[in-house]
Amino acid sequence: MTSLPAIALGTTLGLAAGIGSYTFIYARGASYLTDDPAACANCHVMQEQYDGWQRSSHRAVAVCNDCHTPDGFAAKYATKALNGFWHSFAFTTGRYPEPIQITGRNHRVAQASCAKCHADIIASMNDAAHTTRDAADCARCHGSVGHPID
Amino acid sequence: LVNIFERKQEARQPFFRVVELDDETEDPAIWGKNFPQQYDRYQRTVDQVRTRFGGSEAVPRTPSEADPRSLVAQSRLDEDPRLRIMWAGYAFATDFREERGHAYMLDDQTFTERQVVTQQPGTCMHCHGSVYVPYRKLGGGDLIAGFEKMNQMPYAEARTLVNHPVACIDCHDPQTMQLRVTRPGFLEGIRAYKASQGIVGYDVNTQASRQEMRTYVCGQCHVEYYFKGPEKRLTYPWHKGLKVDDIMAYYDEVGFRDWEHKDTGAPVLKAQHPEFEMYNQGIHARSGVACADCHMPYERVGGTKISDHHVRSPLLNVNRACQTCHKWSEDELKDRVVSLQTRTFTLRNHAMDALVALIDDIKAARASGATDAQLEVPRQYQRRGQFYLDFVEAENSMGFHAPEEAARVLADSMNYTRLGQIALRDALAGKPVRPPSDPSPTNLDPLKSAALQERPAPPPASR
Amino acid sequence: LVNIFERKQEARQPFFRVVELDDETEDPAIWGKNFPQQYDRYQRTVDQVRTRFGGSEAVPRTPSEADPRSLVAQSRLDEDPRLRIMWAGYAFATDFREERGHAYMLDDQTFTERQVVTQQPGTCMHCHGSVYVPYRKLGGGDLIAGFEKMNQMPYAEARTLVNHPVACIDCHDPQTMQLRVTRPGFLEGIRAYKASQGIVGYDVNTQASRQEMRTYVCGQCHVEYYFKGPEKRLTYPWHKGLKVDDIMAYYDEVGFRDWEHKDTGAPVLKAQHPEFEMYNQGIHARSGVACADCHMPYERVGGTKISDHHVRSPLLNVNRACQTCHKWSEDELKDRVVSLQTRTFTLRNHAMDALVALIDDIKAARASGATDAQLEVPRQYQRRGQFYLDFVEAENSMGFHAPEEAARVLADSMNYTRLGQIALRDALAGKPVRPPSDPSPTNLDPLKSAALQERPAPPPASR
Ligand code: HEC
Ligand code: HEC
Ligand code: HEC
Ligand code: HEC
Ligand code: HEC
Ligand code: HEC
Ligand code: HEC
Ligand code: HEC
Ligand code: HEC
Ligand code: HEC
Ligand code: HEC
Ligand code: HEC
Ligand code: HEC
Ligand code: HEC
Ligand SMILES: [Ca+2]
Ligand SMILES: [Ca+2]
Repeated sequence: MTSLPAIALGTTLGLAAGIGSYTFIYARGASYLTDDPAACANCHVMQEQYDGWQRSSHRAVAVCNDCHTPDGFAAKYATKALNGFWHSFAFTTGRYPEPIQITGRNHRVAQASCAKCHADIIASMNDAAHTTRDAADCARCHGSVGHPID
Repeated sequence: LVNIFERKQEARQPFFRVVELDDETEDPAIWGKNFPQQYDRYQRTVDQVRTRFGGSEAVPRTPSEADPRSLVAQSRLDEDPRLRIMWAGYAFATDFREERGHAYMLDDQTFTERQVVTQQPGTCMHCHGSVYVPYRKLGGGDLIAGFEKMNQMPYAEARTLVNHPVACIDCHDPQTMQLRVTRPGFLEGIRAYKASQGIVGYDVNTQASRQEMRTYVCGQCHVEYYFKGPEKRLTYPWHKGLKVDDIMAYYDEVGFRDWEHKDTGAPVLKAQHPEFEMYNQGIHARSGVACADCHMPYERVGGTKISDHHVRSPLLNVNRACQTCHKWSEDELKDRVVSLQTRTFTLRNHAMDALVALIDDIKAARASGATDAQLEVPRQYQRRGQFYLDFVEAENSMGFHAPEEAARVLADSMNYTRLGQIALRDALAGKPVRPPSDPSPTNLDPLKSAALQERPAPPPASR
Repeated sequence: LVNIFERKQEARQPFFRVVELDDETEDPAIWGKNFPQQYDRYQRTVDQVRTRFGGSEAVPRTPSEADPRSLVAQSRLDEDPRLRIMWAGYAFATDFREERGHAYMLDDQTFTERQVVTQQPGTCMHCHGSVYVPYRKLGGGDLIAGFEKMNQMPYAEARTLVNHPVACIDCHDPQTMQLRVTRPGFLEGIRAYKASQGIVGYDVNTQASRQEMRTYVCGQCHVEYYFKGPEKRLTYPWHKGLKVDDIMAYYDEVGFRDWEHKDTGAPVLKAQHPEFEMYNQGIHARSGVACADCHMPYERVGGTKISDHHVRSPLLNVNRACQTCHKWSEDELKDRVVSLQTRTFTLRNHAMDALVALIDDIKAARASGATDAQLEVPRQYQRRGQFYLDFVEAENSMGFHAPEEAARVLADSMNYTRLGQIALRDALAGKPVRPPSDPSPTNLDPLKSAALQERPAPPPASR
């Protein structure tokens, strides 16, 4: 009895890996490794954000990866691989929330990315009122800068 | 994430520390040397601009010995004479004006005619001046001790110890510039409130999040209050909760009354600026939007962003105050506010008419010799209905901070006052009358609905 | 946010034209051949799931000759017995149930006991069946002519002409699949409303935007209505506007009453499902959000997005219905709705208690021989207060569609009913009484506030 779930889990994971990597290649999941936003839109489910991004104030200044991957080669490609794999998996199985919602980790990545480029502008906001408390959550007021609409 | 900013800090000097600030630095001009932009905006709170229901209108007057002010805000008593009837026998019936910018808080308190007709305690100072340093001096370094001392002084004496309207030091830690609560009233009030929610020994300055502090610093003063006992201790009546019903229940329990109504003899209460309490019943509070988000929105100055310290009506600053979150046009946003306010204002007028009618009735009955026994219950209804009405009337956003709640409170107010008129007629006719039931958001009056308050719980929505 | 709608414009769905559809194709199953997904969802409206205040509960019953239904929705009369008092002497007091999915509309209308106690006209069919084809047949190709004919038939006869609940053809053009309004009641009602706004000869099918149509197709039926004159012409009372006050004023003007209240003799009205009217007073309508956005949200099916034709409570589908626009969690969103609804529900109960009290008073006065002259004004107040209450009670979102307006209407209702109780006491005591003033959103009753309704206009906010 107790082993059944384990087996089931094992198979699923194996399957998952299989399917996952299948899409990863087929649906050009590798585009997760490029910086071309059009590549992100290889998945129609990213179309919404892509369309939004093209209308956004950041179109000319930031691509998807500027906001959705952390600094530093290692971290960057770690995140890309992680997202790339899980999103490919989710895409294939269709098991993901509608509408798509940012997860904690990626939300923090995006938040950090704002600071990366806007350090000066937010200097007094956070440093002057510098604080052991949480820094201001940019998306609370600027959630749509990357891609207006939801 | 925090570290990112900490890293940046070492890297950059966000401002030039021209002067050293410490916990004795009272004068905002000195703080202004380090933070010229914030100081500049802070000084602009002298501006007087009127909006449909807010802001304020600069009314010229000839300065006198007793009152040197050459400009005051418009009189609310003249705008709505019914207020004099509601407050008959209380200082507010002699002088009550639209509130204006922070720069005026000290003068307006000092020179209001309400000071002439009554002897006010030093407690008043808590919210009209920079009392942080004075409290600590008085208390020999102990804030609370100083607070207690000043409460018991006559106002005039306390006044001599205070030199500024609310200042930087009242909201900021001079070392870190972090927000902090310096007001005993709020420290104790929020602790009592949290206790009612099952959180004991709450310490706002260590336990509140940054976003909460962006509201709490305002909650230090924009709240309902009363002076407790002979020590005149400033108290925020939040022991049962923040809703009007919770506060009503508290006042009934401790048997507090502000005064006896001149025309009716009812033991009535005065509600005062419950912005914090009402805001907490609204959708913005629920969405984590702070007072400062709307009343001190960020403003770009050169290469950086500062909080606009020109605290004022957001309708004078819609694009920064609202449009970052709401992509509607400025006109549309203004119109949304004014529509919500007009709905509240109309209901408020109906509730005011109802109250005046009840007061007239009791007054007439009294004149024609009705007994206290007969007037007992109608007076209780007046106390109830009047406080509910005043809770919205005294709240300064004309309902915007919590539109549904404002309408709900006015509905309850009207129901209480009309029930008072009915009770009076029945009492005079020798019929039995029922006093108002205990106030509670879900149980308004002693009629049949109690059993129906709740529908049977539905089965789980999953199938 | 506005762009949301643009995006939705793009959501076009390719399909295979398996069968030819024309303006006679009544059976949805045939349409379903071309649009299997929409048809599949459409059929699911048989599901019964209850939410806190909505959805519906499947209550088993033993089918009978007269009523073959084996499942019905819960009885609202048993949930709240006060409804029987409010509707005393009217068919609704015998049978009134929670509404359920579209699939049931025809049966529920046919077998409600309201059909047993009264002789209903063919007019009823307008909103409970697919009448588009039957109307045109009856009218020899002329929709309106057929509508007029069916209105004047007895219900039973009309019933034999109708075969389906609302079907594809009632909302869609068979050639283009574009939305269209097929209901004479709405065609004429919206024209009358637009005329009151200064727009003459409005033709909804050519002049409404696509986003408006996503609401208007629902407005065909989810509205307040009455049967006009001996021809029993279905009429939407929008000639003065959509607010409860405008509708009240219209009914007073044309001197319409649904029935005479059994206990009090008051000439009363029955409000019915004014979803469209209330929704229009709310923030979502103002923000351009359509009924279909929440009740038929887009759903991803494989590569394409379709409108979920399983029309139901959005609380059973929060992520699609709400999260497209609101980033809050599903639980938080549900809780926001239920909080707003509970506030409305509580006020509704207080208003209901007030109404029952007035009815009891008049009933008692009548029993002890009060004259019609004495009861005249109290009855007018009952008519007024009861309609305002029923307008919220009959609206099916328990206030969600327009929370502030719902609270406002209930506040006015309570005020009217209490004024009725006061008027009754004064009339019996031989004192002068005043009838309710003309209803209007900004002028509620004939007291002193008229002059105060508007504060003096403020000076321009620029300096
Ligand atoms: C293989 C198809 C595919 C590609 C290519 C793709 N995405 Fe996604 N993405 C998805 C799916 C599916 C989801 C939903 C996953 C979920 O929410 O569980 C998603 C979700 C996301 C999320 C939010 C969910 C989270 O985990 O926080 C972000 C941010 C995101 N994608 C960014 C990107 C960026 C940036 C690119 C291009 C570098 C990209 N995506 C390319 C399929 C894809
Ligand atoms: C790769 C660099 C980069 C990143 C990452 C970035 N920005 Fe920007 N952002 C810019 C530049 C450059 C501009 C100026 C563009 C202009 O003036 O039109 C800008 C403009 C803005 C503006 C003003 C225009 C507007 O849309 O109102 C806001 C607000 C803003 N950024 C917020 C953010 C937030 C919040 C984030 C993180 C979620 C972020 N930015 C991430 C570079 C960046
Ligand atoms: C409480 C709301 C709020 C929060 C939180 C917030 N901002 Fe802003 N931000 C604003 C407002 C309002 C403005 C517009 C100021 C103006 O127009 O003068 C603004 C302006 C900006 C601008 C400059 C836009 C321009 O005109 O070029 C940038 C960049 C920016 N914010 C980035 C950020 C970043 C990064 C964060 C997170 C650390 C952040 N904001 C957090 C409200 C906010
Ligand atoms: C300027 C910064 C920025 C850029 C550029 C940007 N995004 Fe985002 N993105 C964000 C932020 C911030 C959020 C989270 C919004 C929130 O927290 O509500 C987000 C959220 C998302 C989500 C999750 C859905 C949601 O709304 O929460 C997806 C998917 C996504 N982005 C994909 C993309 C893709 C694909 C691109 C490029 C076409 C892109 N983003 C470009 C800042 C950006
Ligand atoms: C979502 C935005 C928002 C938030 C959050 C908010 N307010 Fe307001 N406030 C307004 C608006 C809008 C008005 C109406 C201004 C007017 O009528 O001109 C207002 C009015 C006021 C007024 C009267 C201003 C005047 O011009 O007379 C005061 C005082 C006030 N608010 C204090 C507070 C306090 C204290 C808090 C937090 C407990 C708070 N507000 C939270 C938007 C907000
Ligand atoms: C020390 C007490 C105190 C604190 C702290 C305080 N206020 Fe005030 N506030 C007042 C007083 C007193 C007035 C009225 C001044 C007068 O009318 O002379 C006032 C007036 C106002 C007004 C009305 C301005 C107008 O034009 O009508 C607004 C808006 C306001 N405060 C918002 C806030 C906000 C937001 C905060 C927090 C960031 C805050 N206040 C903190 C005491 C305080
Ligand atoms: C708990 C804080 C608090 C205390 C204590 C307090 N005030 Fe105020 N006062 C305020 C706030 C906030 C405002 C601005 C909002 C308003 O006017 O409703 C205000 C406004 C005023 C105004 C200007 C508007 C008006 O009413 O004419 C006067 C005058 C005033 N207070 C006098 C007094 C006096 C006298 C006392 C002592 C009996 C006192 N205040 C105690 C917070 C306080
Ligand atoms: C009534 C309360 C109040 C008073 C008085 C006040 N501030 Fe602030 N101040 C705030 C709030 C709220 C913030 C936002 C802090 C945050 O977001 O953590 C702030 C932020 C700041 C910041 C951080 C940078 C920025 O603008 O966001 C500085 C610097 C500052 N204030 C200086 C001053 C100075 C100098 C004075 C006196 C002239 C002053 N403050 C008076 C409430 C106040
Ligand atoms: C930091 C974000 C933020 C700011 C700033 C803000 N709002 Fe809101 N507002 C919200 C949220 C969140 C809601 C709740 C609905 C939703 O989730 O979109 C809301 C709701 C509203 C509503 C609908 C409430 C109702 O009762 O119908 C109005 C109207 C509104 N805001 C007006 C304003 C105005 C005017 C201002 C400026 C004075 C303002 N808001 C500032 C976030 C904000
Ligand atoms: C912003 C979203 C939204 C819009 C727009 C909207 N509704 Fe609703 N509606 C709701 C919610 C939420 C409920 C409450 C459902 C519940 O209590 O289970 C509801 C309830 C209802 C109900 C009762 C449903 C039940 O389960 O008993 C009906 C009927 C209805 N709406 C019709 C309409 C019509 C017709 C329109 C347009 C005129 C409309 N709605 C517009 C969200 C919306
Ligand atoms: C032809 C008339 C008609 C049209 C058109 C119509 N409805 Fe209905 N609707 C009804 C009737 C009748 C019922 C009640 C059925 C019953 O209880 O048997 C109903 C029930 C509902 C319910 C309640 C479901 C439940 O579980 O309680 C919702 C929600 C609803 N309709 C929404 C809509 C929306 C949204 C539209 C437009 C997209 C719409 N309706 C169009 C007549 C109509
Ligand atoms: C203008 C459109 C319209 C007309 C005309 C109409 N209905 Fe309905 N009916 C509805 C809608 C919409 C609902 C669902 C909402 C509700 O129940 O409040 C409904 C619900 C019902 C229900 C189920 C709920 C209940 O009340 O028990 C019955 C039964 C019913 N109608 C009977 C009738 C009868 C009998 C007539 C004719 C006298 C009639 N209807 C005329 C629109 C209409
Ligand atoms: C009560 C009204 C109503 C009924 C009945 C109805 N629909 Fe729809 N339908 C809609 C609305 C609203 C839309 C959204 C149209 C738009 O956005 O322009 C829609 C859209 C569609 C679309 C376009 C693609 C999509 O899903 O958005 C198709 C195809 C469709 N319906 C087929 C059908 C079929 C087949 C039936 C019968 C089984 C049917 N409809 C019954 C209201 C209705
Ligand atoms: C197409 C967009 C859209 C959809 C779908 C939508 N809303 Fe909203 N909602 C809004 C807008 C716009 C506002 C007004 C405030 C603002 O501007 O953010 C609002 C306001 C609100 C408010 C604040 C109103 C108040 O009186 O406090 C609540 C609560 C809310 N929505 C809940 C919901 C729920 C629950 C649903 C789903 C049943 C829903 N909304 C669906 C756009 C939408
Ligand atoms: Ca003011
Ligand atoms: Ca239902």
